[in-house]
Amino acid sequence: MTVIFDGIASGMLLFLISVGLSVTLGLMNFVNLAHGAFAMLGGYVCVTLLNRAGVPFLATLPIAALATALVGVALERTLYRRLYAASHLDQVLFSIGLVFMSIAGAHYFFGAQQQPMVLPEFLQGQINLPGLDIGVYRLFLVVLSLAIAYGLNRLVRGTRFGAQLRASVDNPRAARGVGINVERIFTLTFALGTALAGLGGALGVEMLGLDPSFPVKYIVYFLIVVAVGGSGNIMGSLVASLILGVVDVAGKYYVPQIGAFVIYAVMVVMLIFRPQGLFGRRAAR
Amino acid sequence: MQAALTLDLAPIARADRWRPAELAFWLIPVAAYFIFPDNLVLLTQIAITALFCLSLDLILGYAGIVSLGHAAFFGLGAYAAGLLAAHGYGDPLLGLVAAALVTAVLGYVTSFLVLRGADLTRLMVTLGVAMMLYEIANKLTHITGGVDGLQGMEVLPVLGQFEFDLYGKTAYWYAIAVLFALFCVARKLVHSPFGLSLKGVRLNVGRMPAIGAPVNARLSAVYTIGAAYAGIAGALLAQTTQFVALDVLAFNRSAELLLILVLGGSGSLYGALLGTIVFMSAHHMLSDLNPQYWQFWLGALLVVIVLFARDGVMGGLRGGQRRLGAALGRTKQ
Amino acid sequence: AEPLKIGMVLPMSGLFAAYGKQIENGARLYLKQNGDTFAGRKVELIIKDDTGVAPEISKRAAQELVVKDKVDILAGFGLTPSAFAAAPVSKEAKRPMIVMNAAASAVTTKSDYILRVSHTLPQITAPVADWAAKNKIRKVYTLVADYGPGHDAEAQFKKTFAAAGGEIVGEVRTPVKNPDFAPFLQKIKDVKPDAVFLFVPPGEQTVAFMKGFAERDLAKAGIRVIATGDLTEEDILDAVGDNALGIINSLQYSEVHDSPENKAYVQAYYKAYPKDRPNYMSVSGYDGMQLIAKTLEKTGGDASGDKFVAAAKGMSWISPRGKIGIDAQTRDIVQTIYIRKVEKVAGKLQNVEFDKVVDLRDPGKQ
Amino acid sequence: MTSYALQTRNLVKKFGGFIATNDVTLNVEAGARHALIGPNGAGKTTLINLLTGFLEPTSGEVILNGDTVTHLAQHQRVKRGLARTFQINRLFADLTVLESVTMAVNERIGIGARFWRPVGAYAEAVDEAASLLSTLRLLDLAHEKTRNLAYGKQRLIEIALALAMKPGVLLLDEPAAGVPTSESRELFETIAALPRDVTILLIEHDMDLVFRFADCISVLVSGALLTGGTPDEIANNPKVKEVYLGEAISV
Amino acid sequence: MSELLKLENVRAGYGDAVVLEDISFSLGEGDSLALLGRNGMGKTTLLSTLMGAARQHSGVLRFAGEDLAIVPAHARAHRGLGWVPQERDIFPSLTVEENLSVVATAGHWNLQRVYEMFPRLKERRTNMGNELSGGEQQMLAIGRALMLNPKLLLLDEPLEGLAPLIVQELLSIIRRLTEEGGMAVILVEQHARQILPLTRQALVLERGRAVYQGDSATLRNDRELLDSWLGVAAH
Ligand SMILES: Nc1ncnc2c1ncn2[C@@H]1O[C@H](COP(=O)(O)OP(=O)(O)OP(=O)(O)O)[C@@H](O)[C@H]1O
Ligand SMILES: Nc1ncnc2c1ncn2[C@@H]1O[C@H](COP(=O)(O)OP(=O)(O)OP(=O)(O)O)[C@@H](O)[C@H]1O
Ligand SMILES: [Mg+2]
Ligand SMILES: [Mg+2]
Repeated sequence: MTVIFDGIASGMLLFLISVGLSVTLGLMNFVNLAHGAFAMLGGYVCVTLLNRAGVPFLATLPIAALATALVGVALERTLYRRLYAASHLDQVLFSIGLVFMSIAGAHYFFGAQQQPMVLPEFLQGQINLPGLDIGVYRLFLVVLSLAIAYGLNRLVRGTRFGAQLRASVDNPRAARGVGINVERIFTLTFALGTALAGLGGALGVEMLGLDPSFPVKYIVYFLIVVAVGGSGNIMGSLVASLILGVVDVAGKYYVPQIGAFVIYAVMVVMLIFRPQGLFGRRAAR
Repeated sequence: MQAALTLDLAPIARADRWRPAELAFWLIPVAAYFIFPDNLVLLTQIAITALFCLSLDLILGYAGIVSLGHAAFFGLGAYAAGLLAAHGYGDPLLGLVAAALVTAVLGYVTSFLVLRGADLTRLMVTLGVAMMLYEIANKLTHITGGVDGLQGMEVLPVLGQFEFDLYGKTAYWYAIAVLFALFCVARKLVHSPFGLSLKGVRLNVGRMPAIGAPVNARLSAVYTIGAAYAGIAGALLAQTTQFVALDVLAFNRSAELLLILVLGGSGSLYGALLGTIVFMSAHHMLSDLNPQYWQFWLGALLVVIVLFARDGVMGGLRGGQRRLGAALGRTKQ
Repeated sequence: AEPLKIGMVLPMSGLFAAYGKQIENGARLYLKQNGDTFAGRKVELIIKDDTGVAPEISKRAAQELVVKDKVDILAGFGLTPSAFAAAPVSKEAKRPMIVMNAAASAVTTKSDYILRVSHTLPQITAPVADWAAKNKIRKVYTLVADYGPGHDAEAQFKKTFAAAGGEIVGEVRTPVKNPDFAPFLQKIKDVKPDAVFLFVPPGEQTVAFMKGFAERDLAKAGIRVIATGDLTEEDILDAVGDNALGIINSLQYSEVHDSPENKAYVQAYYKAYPKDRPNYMSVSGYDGMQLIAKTLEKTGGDASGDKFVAAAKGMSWISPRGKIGIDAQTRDIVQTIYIRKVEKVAGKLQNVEFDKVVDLRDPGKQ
Repeated sequence: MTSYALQTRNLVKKFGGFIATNDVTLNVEAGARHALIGPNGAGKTTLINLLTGFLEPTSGEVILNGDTVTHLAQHQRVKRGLARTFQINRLFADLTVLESVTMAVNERIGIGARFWRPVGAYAEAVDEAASLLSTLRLLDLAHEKTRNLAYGKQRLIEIALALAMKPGVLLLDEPAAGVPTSESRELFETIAALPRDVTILLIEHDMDLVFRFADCISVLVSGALLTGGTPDEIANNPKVKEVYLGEAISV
Repeated sequence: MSELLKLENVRAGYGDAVVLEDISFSLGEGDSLALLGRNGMGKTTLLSTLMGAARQHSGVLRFAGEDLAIVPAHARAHRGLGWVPQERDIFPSLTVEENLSVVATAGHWNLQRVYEMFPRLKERRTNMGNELSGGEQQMLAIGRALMLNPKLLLLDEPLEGLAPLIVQELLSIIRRLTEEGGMAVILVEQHARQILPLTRQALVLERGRAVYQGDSATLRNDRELLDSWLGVAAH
């Protein structure tokens, strides 16, 4: 039981740190491999506020999201915007360039070492039920990610904003023609994506650690979630994260001999049977 | 057939002839040998990476299969050659052939995994395959030496004649010769009907079956060839460094390769070569200038190139050529 | 006299950038303290980044240092593969190669010109195993990362621990990139050993393990943590935080090692690098320079491979970590390994030494 | 007994719950000029996609020259002489016109996988492509990149690629769409000039063209065949007028 | 009829290329214009210029008294321009209904009225945009433009690919729109014969310049003009 819960929680962490990429890559169709760099920024904002300024942890979260979003918007306005029409490969090149810069930058400002992070008392420890030990922070992650998944899904599927966003991605010229302010939609969405990245980064420090190589270390995990979930599908990402988390944790518990193999094997098998991802739309471009 | 006579067929009939610029290009390695005699190891590794990049170009640039796991083949080739050399079969050419065969088999088998799915799916499937291979190599410590690397490689002289030396002269000419030979083969390939049909697949997969082309068979074929090329590149690295460690299979290697190819401009053989030269030289120089923070400048370089020289290095050069041509034309008038 | 060129191949960027920085810090500190002239030759340091785990870059760097920069001595080498890859260069060019961190036991066997001033993995594993068995830790569960060094640490620990009468009640190898230790910790909790022996890549893995350990209250269940000391070195300790308290480990150097040499060293270090904490890697860099200086004095400034190595063999000197020396047979380091416990000293987490194994040679070569 | 070039038996295609092709049994005689008409969304394009193997049917059979080909891959059906054009152009934007057509010829004569000699060395293929272009009056554009051509010309390339297959059965999906009236007539002259033994199945909403061209018309409504017959019969069929033609034709 | 749209000496194209030269005309509320010309003569470019999708090099473009040059592309739809692009440009990842409602503006035209006009769309309302037949896409594009309740509707070859019955219906709807609804219309078509009876004015483009500008009726009855510019007199 505890194993399952741990799996769920670890899946939710995966979801939280990759959902921002689901937004930029999945919804905006921009291969933003710099996602991890934004997450790292969120992490550093959180840690710095926490350790140097003594801001309470919960308060650092929105600030991390906001600060990251601001940087995101600034970059979107100046650089990203020029590449919406470029090929995916160009976007890869560009965003990896940003990743390199961010790594060196973080190294310069924060040093190469791990950042310390101490959670507030009420998020530490475990709740012990018979047969089930629930880590408080893990529970916190689960609740938060469900809320975020629900909210995002509503936003994308159920609102006019979501429809306008999808329209803008499908065909910006036609979208303008029917009165959609494509630039504004993209800026807002990018802000959303980077805010989520920042939030995920801040939440992830506790379990993933934080050092300058963060953006490349976890890039594979971000991509796995988005690919398996089906790009642009928030619920897909959620379910994919859950499956991967549970399979990964259970695999490590029961068959530790094959360890890291499991997550890749599961991914490949899932993608072979569902090349568009679990919830992939047929409308792949 | 009357009609054909009225049409100038030269553009298609002579598409594959060697241009003077190409011949000039291949003088670069010769010149480099004399200009940078102290950097032969770097130059050798550039040549090897160029071959590796060429192999990705065949599958990505020509057939449109994106891969984030091409190091799988590179690494397998390196281990194949490395293990042979560590077990007393140190002949370099034997190592290359063995690497090519082994990786071709793996390429053929895994090609069926990448036939389906869009870019992101292929990216992740190739990555998954490479990561699994990495894990296997890591597990089989008694065979591969794991992260510490493969011990005891003894590489014999090339053709029984040329010993690998400290200055890297033999290694350099060996790598350049292999690169050139395989480049010529690739060049033949892309100008052939097979190469044309690959372009067709990349430009419009949906149409190819409707003109009777078996798309999957073509993709499998080119993926296999690309794998063998990558395997040979890996074998070259193993033989010239006389060492193999797990990092030959690492994600970073695949990712960096993709960067290099995009930088050079995929879909052109020279793009692959130039991209490698530019990227690796920049990397080398920047990291010598600033061992700690060179990544910042390399990143900035990439960003600038994407923003201001869209079509990759090749595009930039071609654009420059055109502008130069135009300028010359104008002055003539 | 000609200047003395020392080429250092180090991970200055990437995952292991901290290694390179510490080693460089230590090396430069030595030059600063003792002057940059060895036996009349002015020392010139050339540093090349090998990004960590890219042996072909390490080899290339070493080769270029020899061929192009014409260095007299190679030094550095953060990780084992880069030392392995560069060894043939030292062998062929007959250049001394001072290994300052790579810890696989076999490294020094790859060229007759290799000298090591850091430690070997068996050397820092065996003492803690021995100590554990002799201090009422009967049942141990080993958890190591699933890669070469992990396997070596596991093997050495089991060997020494069993020889001293302990029992291994469980063992697991975790993926090298492993964001979540929950399942392993859960299993350990189920088995209830006296202690867990831990070896994972120093860094976020240590942090993550100890966080999970605390979250699951394994300490309350009576389970202790013993580890190699590189996991609790000063650079990482702050990131692990209070969760590290009580870890028993063994290593050659601690910031709070009690000796006048170390007091001076630590003071000078903080003065030169106020943002960093001195750790065992910085001391390796420092001692590497010290070895070169002392050896050159003996050879009268001659740094050619054979003479240098012959002079260095059997050399011993006082380092901030205590007395150390070079084994005349293996060219590997001989040093005292301390058993330490993580405690708070003046509000700062430190490894407090409470036991030691004196003049330990590399057990991996016996 | 007439021989049929193309037949379907009880062909059904469902998209989720929606039945796009409903139990269609269609016979196209060898050498026929057969038109398929019907309201928008009746399932005409879907039917062509089923015939060519672009889509898998939910049930039913497709028979080409007497052989069941229901589960053959697209390219294998092409090898058996079944070629098509697409309602919306599917061309090779970065290839020249000559390269595109040569590539198609290569595939037909089975040299598409040759990898040693250059394309230009197979003169028979290049010559054939050139002569096809000349028939379609496209020679002067032979070395133009496809993407630079006007829409009408691109429609012609679409047809050239199909003709390069030397098809026994040719399926045309609104070939004249987007081509101005004056040029669409030329286009149909070219098609009409194909050898009589080529069977043609045409989809078109321009009734002038349909009635001038076809000798047999089938009407598809809501996925099912409503009726079939000669142009006269169809033009005067009140049901067809009601659901499709309206006042379009006044024969 | 008060003036709705006015073009004075408009020059436009793509990037630096100039496709249209010196175009001037004006259109009142509820007015209608047939825009004719062979392939590649600049008809689509003219509509794109109005919508801000092509580049206006010089000249003046006024809509409802406002200079359009300073109105960004996306705001033009809100000023009252409704566009049915030649390529239909349906959004593939939106359902039929979302395609219609994504920018709906209050007014006469709403979902219900569009569905009444094209019952086919109502049947396919949950299909994704790329799961429609060619004709259905055309209907959807027209419906989408109407949902904006524009003052001026720009139709680029709207009859293409539609079944004859639908063509007849659509033509009568367009007539109703202008005559009863007071909506102005610019209609681009290859089938000049079918639309000239519907419109008041006509403009014929030849290589980006206006070669005929005036009454539709006059043009319709002038076989010679029709033949020389459009090659359609035979019909
Ligand atoms: N992938 C799909 N999923 C669901 N419905 C689909 C899909 N593809 C097509 N349809 C539906 O199937 C029906 C038939 O489409 P088809 O394209 O065959 O029509 P058509 O007869 O060619 O029409 P047109 O004359 O307008 O081109 C349409 O109503 C369309 O919406
Ligand atoms: N995006 C573009 N960039 C550059 N030139 C273009 C672009 N689109 C069209 N053109 C050119 O502008 C000219 C006018 O094209 P336009 O599409 O306006 O013609 P049209 O009259 O609508 O033709 P058709 O009847 O084929 O739709 C053509 O020569 C075309 O090649
Ligand atoms: Mg159709
Ligand atoms: Mg047009």
